[in-house]
Amino acid sequence: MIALLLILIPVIGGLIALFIKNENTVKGFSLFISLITLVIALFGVYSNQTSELHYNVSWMPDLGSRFTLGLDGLSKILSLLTAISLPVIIIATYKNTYANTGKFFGLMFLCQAGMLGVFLSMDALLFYFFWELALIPAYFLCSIWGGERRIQVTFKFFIYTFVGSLLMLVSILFIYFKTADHSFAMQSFYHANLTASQSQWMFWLFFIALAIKMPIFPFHTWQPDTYEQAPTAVTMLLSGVMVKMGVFAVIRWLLPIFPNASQSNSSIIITLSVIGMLYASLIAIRQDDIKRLIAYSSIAHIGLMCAALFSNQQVGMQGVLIQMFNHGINIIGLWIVADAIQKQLGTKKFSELGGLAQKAPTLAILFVVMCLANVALPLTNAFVGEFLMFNGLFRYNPIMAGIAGISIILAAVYTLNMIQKIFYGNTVALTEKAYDSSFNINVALIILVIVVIVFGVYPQPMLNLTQSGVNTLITKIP
Amino acid sequence: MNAIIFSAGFGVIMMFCSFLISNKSSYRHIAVVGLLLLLVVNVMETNGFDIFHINSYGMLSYTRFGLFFNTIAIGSTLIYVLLTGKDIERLGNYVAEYFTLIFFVLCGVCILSSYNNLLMLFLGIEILSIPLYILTGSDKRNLKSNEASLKYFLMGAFSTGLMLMGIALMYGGTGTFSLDVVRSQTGLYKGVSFLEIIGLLFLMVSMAFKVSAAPFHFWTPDVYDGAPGVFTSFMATVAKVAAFVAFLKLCYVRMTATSTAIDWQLLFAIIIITTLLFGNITAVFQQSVKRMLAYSSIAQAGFMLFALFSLNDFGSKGLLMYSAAYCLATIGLFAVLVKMKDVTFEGYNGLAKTQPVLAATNAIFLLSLAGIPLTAGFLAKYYMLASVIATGSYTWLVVIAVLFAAVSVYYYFRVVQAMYFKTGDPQTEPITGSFKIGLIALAAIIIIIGVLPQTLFNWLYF
Amino acid sequence: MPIQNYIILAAALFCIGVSGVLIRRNAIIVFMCIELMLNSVNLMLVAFSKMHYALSNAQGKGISESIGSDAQLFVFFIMVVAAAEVSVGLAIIVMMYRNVHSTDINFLNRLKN
Amino acid sequence: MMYLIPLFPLIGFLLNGLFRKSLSKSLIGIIGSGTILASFIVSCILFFNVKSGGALPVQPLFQFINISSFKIDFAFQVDQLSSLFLLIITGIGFLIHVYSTSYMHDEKEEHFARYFAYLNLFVFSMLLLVLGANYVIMFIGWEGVGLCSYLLIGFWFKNDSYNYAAKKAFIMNRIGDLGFLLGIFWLLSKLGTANYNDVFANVHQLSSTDITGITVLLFIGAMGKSAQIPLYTWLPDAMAGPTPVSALIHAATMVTAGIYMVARSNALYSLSAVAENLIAIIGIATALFAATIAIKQNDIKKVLAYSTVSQLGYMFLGLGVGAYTGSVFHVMTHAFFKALLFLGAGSVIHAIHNQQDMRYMGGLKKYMPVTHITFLIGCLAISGIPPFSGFFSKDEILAAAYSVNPVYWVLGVIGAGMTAFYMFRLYATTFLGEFRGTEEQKHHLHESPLAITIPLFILAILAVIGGFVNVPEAFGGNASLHKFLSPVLKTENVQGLTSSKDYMLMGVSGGVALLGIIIALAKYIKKPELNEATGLGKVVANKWYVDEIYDAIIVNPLTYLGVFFKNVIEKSGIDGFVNGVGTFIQYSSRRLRLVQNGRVGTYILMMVFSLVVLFVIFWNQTIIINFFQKIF
Amino acid sequence: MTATEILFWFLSALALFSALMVVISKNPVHSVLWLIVVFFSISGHYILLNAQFIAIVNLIVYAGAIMVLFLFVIMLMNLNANTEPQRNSLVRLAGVVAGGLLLTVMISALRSANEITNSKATMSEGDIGLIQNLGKILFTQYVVPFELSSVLFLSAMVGAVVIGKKE
Repeated sequence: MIALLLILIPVIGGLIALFIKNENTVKGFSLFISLITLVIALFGVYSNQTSELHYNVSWMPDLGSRFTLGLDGLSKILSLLTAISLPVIIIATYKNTYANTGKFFGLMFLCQAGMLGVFLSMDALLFYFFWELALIPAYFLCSIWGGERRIQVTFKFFIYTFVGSLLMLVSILFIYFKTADHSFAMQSFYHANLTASQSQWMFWLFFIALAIKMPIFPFHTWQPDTYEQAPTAVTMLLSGVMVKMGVFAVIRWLLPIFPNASQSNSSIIITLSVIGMLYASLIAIRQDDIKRLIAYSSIAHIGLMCAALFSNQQVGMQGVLIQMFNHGINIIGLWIVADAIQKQLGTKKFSELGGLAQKAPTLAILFVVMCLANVALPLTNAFVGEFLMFNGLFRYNPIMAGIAGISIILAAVYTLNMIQKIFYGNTVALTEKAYDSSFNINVALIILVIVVIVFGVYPQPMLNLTQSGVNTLITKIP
Repeated sequence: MNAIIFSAGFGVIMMFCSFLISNKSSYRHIAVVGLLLLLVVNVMETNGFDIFHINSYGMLSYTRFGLFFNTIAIGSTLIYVLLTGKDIERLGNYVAEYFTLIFFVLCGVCILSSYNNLLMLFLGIEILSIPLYILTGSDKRNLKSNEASLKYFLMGAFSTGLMLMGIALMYGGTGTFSLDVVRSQTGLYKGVSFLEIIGLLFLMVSMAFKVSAAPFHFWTPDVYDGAPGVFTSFMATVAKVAAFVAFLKLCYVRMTATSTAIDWQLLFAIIIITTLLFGNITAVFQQSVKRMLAYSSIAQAGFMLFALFSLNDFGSKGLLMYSAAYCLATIGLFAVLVKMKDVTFEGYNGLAKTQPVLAATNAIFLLSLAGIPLTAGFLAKYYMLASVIATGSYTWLVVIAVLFAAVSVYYYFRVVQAMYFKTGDPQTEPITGSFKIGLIALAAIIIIIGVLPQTLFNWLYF
Repeated sequence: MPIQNYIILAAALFCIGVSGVLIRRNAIIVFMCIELMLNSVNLMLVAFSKMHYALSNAQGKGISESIGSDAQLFVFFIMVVAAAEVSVGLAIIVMMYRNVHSTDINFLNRLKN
Repeated sequence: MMYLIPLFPLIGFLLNGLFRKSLSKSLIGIIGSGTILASFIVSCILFFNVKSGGALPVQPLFQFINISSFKIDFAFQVDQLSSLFLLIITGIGFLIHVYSTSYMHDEKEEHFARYFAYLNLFVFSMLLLVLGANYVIMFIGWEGVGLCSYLLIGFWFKNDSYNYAAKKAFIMNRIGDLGFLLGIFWLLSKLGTANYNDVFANVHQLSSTDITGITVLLFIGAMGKSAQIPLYTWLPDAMAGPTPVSALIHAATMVTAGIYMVARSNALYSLSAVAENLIAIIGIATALFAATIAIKQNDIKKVLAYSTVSQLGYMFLGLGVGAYTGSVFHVMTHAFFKALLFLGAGSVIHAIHNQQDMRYMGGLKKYMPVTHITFLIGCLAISGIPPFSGFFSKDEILAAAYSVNPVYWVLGVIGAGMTAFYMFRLYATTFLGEFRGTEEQKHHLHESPLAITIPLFILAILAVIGGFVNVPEAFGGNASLHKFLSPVLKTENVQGLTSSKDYMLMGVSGGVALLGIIIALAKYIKKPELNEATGLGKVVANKWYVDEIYDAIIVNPLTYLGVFFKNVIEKSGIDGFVNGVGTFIQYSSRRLRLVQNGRVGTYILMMVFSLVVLFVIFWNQTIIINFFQKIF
Repeated sequence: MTATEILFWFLSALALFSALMVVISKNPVHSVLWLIVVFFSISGHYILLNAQFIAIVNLIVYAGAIMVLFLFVIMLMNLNANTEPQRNSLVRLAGVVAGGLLLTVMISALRSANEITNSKATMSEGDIGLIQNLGKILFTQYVVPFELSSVLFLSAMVGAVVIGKKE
């Protein structure tokens, strides 16, 4: 029931919000709905009763698909992330005004519902449905409320991911016909009867979709543009949660369905991921745009997650699971600051900024904490994840881990560059009249900072949450 | 039989109406009543009430599939008349005649869904086509309409020639026109007849022409573009899927067992790929939404051809699904299109601001055509892809198809972009509230089918 | 008479018709060529009808009424349809002639690309 | 009780950090210094506990990372080694805090509080590093001090060059940290634990490759943190921070972390000859290299900074040759005199209003007597003049070096001479001769307030007597530090020197140091070096152009690579390809639609041709299918 | 060679020749006339095949009614050799090549059809082509298509009215 509610409430809330005209009502209502979702997600996290956590009704018997939702360790942590992120986003962007506020928030909720559905669904076809469903509202959100080049950029994003997901659909269908009982249920998929060459082909079809979503190195070009052009609230949702869909799907579907193929292809994928990490980091160093920098930094981080996943080490997987959460939190924090700066000063170019720390000390401090989390400093949440992931990668191949580790250094370079160019130094003409961040932004950031620190110091609850999931996963993989 | 006779009969009634009743809009109402009646009698027949009990000597055979398809076709026509009936009235003085012809087309559709003899196939195709030639040319002053009509007629007649050649050769090989006569019946015609295979090839080409499969699709864009929008809507949907159903039956009965050595799948694969290629790629650069939809109908045909390629349960179910999804969405799109004063993409700019209901429903129709989940179009595509994958070979064909599906998203979403993300001042004919309600209902049907396809299939297999 | 002779004759007439459609530009002549194609099909059907009649005779199963005659009836229907088609076709050609004073099939060329 | 030690500074950090706008300066100073004092007191108690009862049991706080393949607790461990370091850190840290209350008094309250918050955090991180019972906790502190150094070096964030220095420190440290991290991974993957006790108990399970790999990787971490070649360049730049911070970094915290780590892991290092040699070579090379640079520096803090690098080189030499106690001893004495020197320098800088270039000093002896005296003591101590503390610790290292390889010893002695030389060059230029600054500066010259001079006094005393805790037995001492540390540093390279040889070695090094002092005094009292250096001197003054070389071979190529990736690969390559697909489809759409030329004849012609082609394909399909099967 | 055979070859040659003339003739009126010749020769074939009903219908419907309609339209439009638009030679060549290829392919495919190698179309025996027999079948087995063809005619009629009537 909890699982169903988690999806139902954003859907209903979103549909209602679509038709509310008054701006303040919409905002209040949205905050309320998102908080309810958060409460339910927290209930889900702390509940252990299978009957509450699972929901299973007949849906398309003719197609062998059932409406199966379930909260296990894996989906718990991600639904928590999804549920946390929306209230934070709403708080942080509370003062932003949009044309058609109701539509904006309504679509945000639908997008959230889609993402929750992806995380919760235990049926391949349902999973695919939600996968697409999360995309459509995002497309509209970016295209209607985005920046100047929004139409082309978002369209590219949409088509790109759509191509991937269609290929994934082909793969899902193919596996469906190879399952013993002709069913889309997760367990049937896990035991699908594929020959080596079939699983090889289907693996790649499946993987490309996820690689585009994550994104992995050569498939990433949609990302910086989209993040740059999308309205920041949407960017937060996209980068904080939606890219996790790809990583999540690797864990939930790809690895258990194709254990052999993923192992035999792991070297290629890990190499790509590691190349991507360094590549994205190096590009990030040369960025002059806050949003693009964060986007590239995200590519680098996701690359590490992907590499750790395919290293087939329990440590690495565990790391990925908690890092999905942590990365979501951290990057949302970064976007909040980027948005605050852009909203206030109208620019996101480093070259036009400087010395903001004198004018906006609170923002500076909070931003620095988020940045430190971004570079995975110990006692911030990202450290634990990256520690475990690198550990996994190291067990897979020490040299690869060493090369990938360079990105830690590069991450420090570009993150500190960013801090320095925005906040340090003397004020320039633009920042002369700047003022400190508003209350709502501080609240949102402080919430995030608390999460960052708490889970940085005491990550064990998250590890406990995900441990069982990883253990069952590991047994699937030879 | 009910549907055939009633549709023919209503055609005649409409014909008489033209000089008995002078009020234009009453034609529409009579037509709606007729279609409702048609729907009812067809559903009755589906449930086993045949009013007429005519012995067709094996010329026609009624299957659940065919009757269900009739329901879809008649239902689509009903929705079509409800949504676009008013626009037909704007077209000229022969409103009743147009409805007559539409009923005659429906008669052809019903024949095609239940034919069991090549003669009936031939007659059905002709009864379907000849009214369409006329409807295409119905805008007599418009040179585009003239041109379209001439092209359609000449090429249609040519393809009829090819079809007849095919039928003749098939007859030469088997000695019968009946589809069901078992080949080994007479002892002399065991195994494969070469003549029949050649005949089937001819027949296949002419049917490919009718369903506008490449490389026999060339008439489609010109005719759909040139014909008055209201009739394009009709012929691109009901008439086309009827040809598909006829084609499917032909393939099922004749092409499945021709030989073990001879495989029709390769030819179909080639036709599918060319169809997808021409349809999708050419649609990308179109400037007019109407012409884009014409090309998109070719592209959609490429997907429907999968049913003929794989010839399994998924395929035939899927073809029904596809007909429903495709007809409904296209009818909806054209219903809005004929209200637009400018049918280029620019003409749609900013529609979401001035006509939010039109834009929203249009977006849903486009999503359905593009095959986005939770619309009927997704399930339709799903069945088609599944049918091919179920055959176990030619999976690469599916991959190619989905790549083209992604291309199709490009041009469908250009309309969405124009409506939602661009600013402009779109000019439309006056929009009535009932029209909007109709559109919303149509969109709702599409979504309901997409979310709960079981409603459709429970109906089919109750 | 061997059936091949008829097949080849009919095929030849058919292909002449096809060539005519491709070569001529006058819509009426093109249409006539299509009629030629239909006639070649008729000829073939009648020849086949007699062939099957003979074959079923030779098999000694007794002469069934419909063997062979169905093809001749089909020819009859083809003629019927052809007549209907001609009326519509000529109406369309006349309509076009009224508008543009030409029966050239390439004269109207607005719908393309 | 252990957890109290880091808890106090953490509380201080939180109080000062959160309420930085509402607290008064004096309260801030009290909170800042008081928390460290509290820690110091606790440390003392623990120290005496350890001294009397041996190492305290490991005290786990909570599970940090507990997964099935390994388990890492957030646990503290106080044994002989860490208790010693605790004393140094909290003790010297406290003095520096006190000193800072006066030194930083000119800052605005908000920044003043921020400063103390950072300082407390710094101490907190360092305490974590030292207290941790496993490598992961050590790594947390390890990165933590890196962060704090970043924050403190860039404390005056308005100045961009300071920011660059801060960034450089952090990044250089990160390079080392990567090595450290990989070392930990190696350990974890082989042993499944990072607890010191478990690791050291199970070293025999590791192959020699493993040990070498782990130790070298860990040492890379130490290189970064303790500023060894090639990762030392951040330390001199770190002078950008306020002077007490430099003192803290150089004396009590941060740079000694590397020494602590290697000493802590002596059980591992002693098993790997490769690693030991590497450490020794790097150490002595750094010692000499930094000393050469120090000779030509004009910035008072830079000289001290390079001297630190050089001294750290000595400590690593000691570690490399197995004189773990010697190194730890040198850490301790170095903490005393380097803190003293930095604070003294700070006092000077404070007095002449942030002038750091010693060419504009001179003759301060008479204006600042306390500073002068204490500074002189510091100089003597660092130069290794008996009986100051530096003498004993340095000689212990050199003696051990001699026993391993006399070359190390020779080089070490040369380095000691250079140390003495540049320190007294500094001393002479700064305190002797005539004042060369502006009149206004001269007018304001005065002795620093008590908050500054008292710490100087205390440190001076320590610098004098600090050496006596470990007077070798040859001198009649009882080497009490040795004894104290022996439970931890079990694998020490026991010296096989006779006492006469010991005397000889000490004599030589002491003599060389004295020689250096004399030359320096003789050269610089009368005519201090005021002009820009030329020739080789210029190269040395410019630090052998190491920064420039790094820029040229590492930084610039990477930046260019970034630009290349950004502008070429990303734009034209990957994005170009993606967009190219779109463009290609558009292009083919434009071409393909021309087939639709609007002529019925063409359409029918194409239909007929396609019909023929389909016929042909149909009859030859077996051939076609076979062909494709062969290709794929 | 029997008389039937001689007649067959003669009629075949006539049919082919006049068919070619239909295509070649410049003047549309000549084309129509040649087409009538084709129909007559085909009717001759029908008679040879003892399909009298079809032969008569062919003459009446095609040669009689349809071709007159064609002729009428051509006369109405006053088309003659001069008004006939000409295609360029390349297109003509392509048309001829396409037709020839189709013929080649068809014949080569049909020649390999072994099931009819020894079959013959009987020339004079069998009375299936008589009106009596055909009529019986037409009004029993073929009554449904027969009735439905009325729909075809109706739609053709309506169509002719819709399109042809002047507004």
